[in-house]
Amino acid sequence: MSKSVSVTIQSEKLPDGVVLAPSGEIDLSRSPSMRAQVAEVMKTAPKRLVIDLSGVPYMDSSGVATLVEALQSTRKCGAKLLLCALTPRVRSILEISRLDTVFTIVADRAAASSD
Amino acid sequence: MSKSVSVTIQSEKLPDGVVLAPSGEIDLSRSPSMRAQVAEVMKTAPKRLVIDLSGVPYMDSSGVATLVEALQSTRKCGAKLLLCALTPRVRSILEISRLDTVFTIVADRAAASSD
Amino acid sequence: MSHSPDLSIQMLSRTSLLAPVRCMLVSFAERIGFDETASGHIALAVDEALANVIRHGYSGRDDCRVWLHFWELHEPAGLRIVVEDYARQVDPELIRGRDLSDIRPGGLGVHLIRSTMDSVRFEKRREGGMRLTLEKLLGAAPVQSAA
Amino acid sequence: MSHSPDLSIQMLSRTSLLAPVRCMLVSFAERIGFDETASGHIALAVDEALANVIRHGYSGRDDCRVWLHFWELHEPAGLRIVVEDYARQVDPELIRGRDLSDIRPGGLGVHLIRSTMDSVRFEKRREGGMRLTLEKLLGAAPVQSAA
Ligand SMILES: Nc1ncnc2c1ncn2[C@@H]1O[C@H](COP(=O)(O)OP(=O)(O)O)[C@@H](O)[C@H]1O
Ligand SMILES: Nc1ncnc2c1ncn2[C@@H]1O[C@H](COP(=O)(O)OP(=O)(O)O)[C@@H](O)[C@H]1O
Repeated sequence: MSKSVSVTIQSEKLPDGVVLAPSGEIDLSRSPSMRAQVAEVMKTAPKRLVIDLSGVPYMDSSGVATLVEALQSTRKCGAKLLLCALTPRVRSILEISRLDTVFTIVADRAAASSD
Repeated sequence: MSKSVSVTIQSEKLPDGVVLAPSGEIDLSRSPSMRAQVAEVMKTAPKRLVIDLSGVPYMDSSGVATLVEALQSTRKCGAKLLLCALTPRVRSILEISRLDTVFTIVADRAAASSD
Repeated sequence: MSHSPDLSIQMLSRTSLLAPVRCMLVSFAERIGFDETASGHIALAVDEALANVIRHGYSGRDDCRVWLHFWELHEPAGLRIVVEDYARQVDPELIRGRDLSDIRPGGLGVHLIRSTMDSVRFEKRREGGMRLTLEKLLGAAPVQSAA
Repeated sequence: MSHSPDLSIQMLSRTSLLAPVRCMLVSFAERIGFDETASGHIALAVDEALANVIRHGYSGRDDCRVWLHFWELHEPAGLRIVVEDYARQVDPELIRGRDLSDIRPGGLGVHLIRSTMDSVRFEKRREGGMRLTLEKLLGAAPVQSAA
């Protein structure tokens, strides 16, 4: 099997949850690492999960699948998922996939921490 | 023969010469266009030719050859050539080629226009 | 395919090679005249195609081969990309996107390929494996959300 | 070369393809672990090698072929690149950089290749044309100004 490359994800605590800020291109070689790190954070039962995508210039469908999984697992726990600071290519892939209206997308971290 | 791709070069008049600011990677497909544009400017007999390289993230030896030609033609006319705002990769190729001490290299356009 | 490709790649079926191929392709497409958005879409389509060959065709094995061929097209201007493998053959009819209104992880790749490229053709190769032929023309209609 | 390359390219001898190849190579080198500076140097070395094949080997013709092969190396970690052509054969001894203290345009390519890579070997191919083998190891000595 292809080796999975680990994604650097910075995290920041919020009063009611956590912000994750992955950096780099999220493709099939990197999405498994991102998926694992999101699953890890979900174990802490956050009420709010913010994914700051400002450091992600590119994402393919495996990255999008990771975001959809995050959406499903937050919904299951009654938590809230917010995506913020999308770069143009990431916004484009969500639009083409008709997911731009399914996710709650806000401008930046400040908006995501307080709505 | 391979087609040459034209380089976009912005120019600005100085009291005693001209600033040329090429943009894009200068490799063998683009250096002929840059060479032609420098030669064109030399016809106006500037006393000072400033080449602002802030928009050039990469240059190969054909780009360096163009700069050396510019140096030779300014010297021949008793004019002054200054390079400014080098990006790290362009600085590196000049260093490896031992040309960093042959060219007059200054920090930015302001310094290049007034020394 | 009357003339030989401008550039061809032979690669191992490794996901770590997806990024280098995308980078090459963005640069190739930009030189042809595609803008940043269109070049990004072309790279996305090929990335998805390769990911599918690796995951579905070769079941995730990383020691198999994939071939890519790239042509700049003239009159009308654009590019053609062919992806070939020796992987499991599937009926081209079965390679299709799912209903997007069913929100779940996965199943977006073929949709992305079809919505970003002007022409998409899957076929079985006579010598074994699959061939995917993609074309995109300069100045064609902009990408729409998948229906 | 015991095992087959991770990735190979076959390209036409066109200068417009130098940029896509550089882009691929920077991404490939960064994944192996080279930093931004080292990856840039690797791309520069290959750019110079290809430029020489096109200008000197094929006399500027744009319809000839060049092959590139890329390997990730392990123990020690690094990469190997082979550039092959069917161009004019020259004695490897004659492919050398000029005296840098003589300031004139041109004549820098071979210097740049030798000073950025750890190992550089030119040879005549038995089947015709030339082969250039380049290696660079991770964590080797930093690049010095050419002597
Ligand atoms: N190269 C391929 N070889 C075999 N089957 C494929 C290939 N590409 C796509 N498919 C089939 O088409 C389906 C849809 O692919 P896709 O839209 O990329 O979604 P996903 O890969 O997430 O399932 C796949 O599930 C698979 O059955
Ligand atoms: N691939 C090649 N085929 C034939 N001759 C070559 C090749 N590469 C380099 N050379 C020879 O080596 C010399 C030095 O090359 P280089 O340092 O790149 O400078 P330049 O290309 O500017 O002359 C060239 O002038 C040429 O004679």
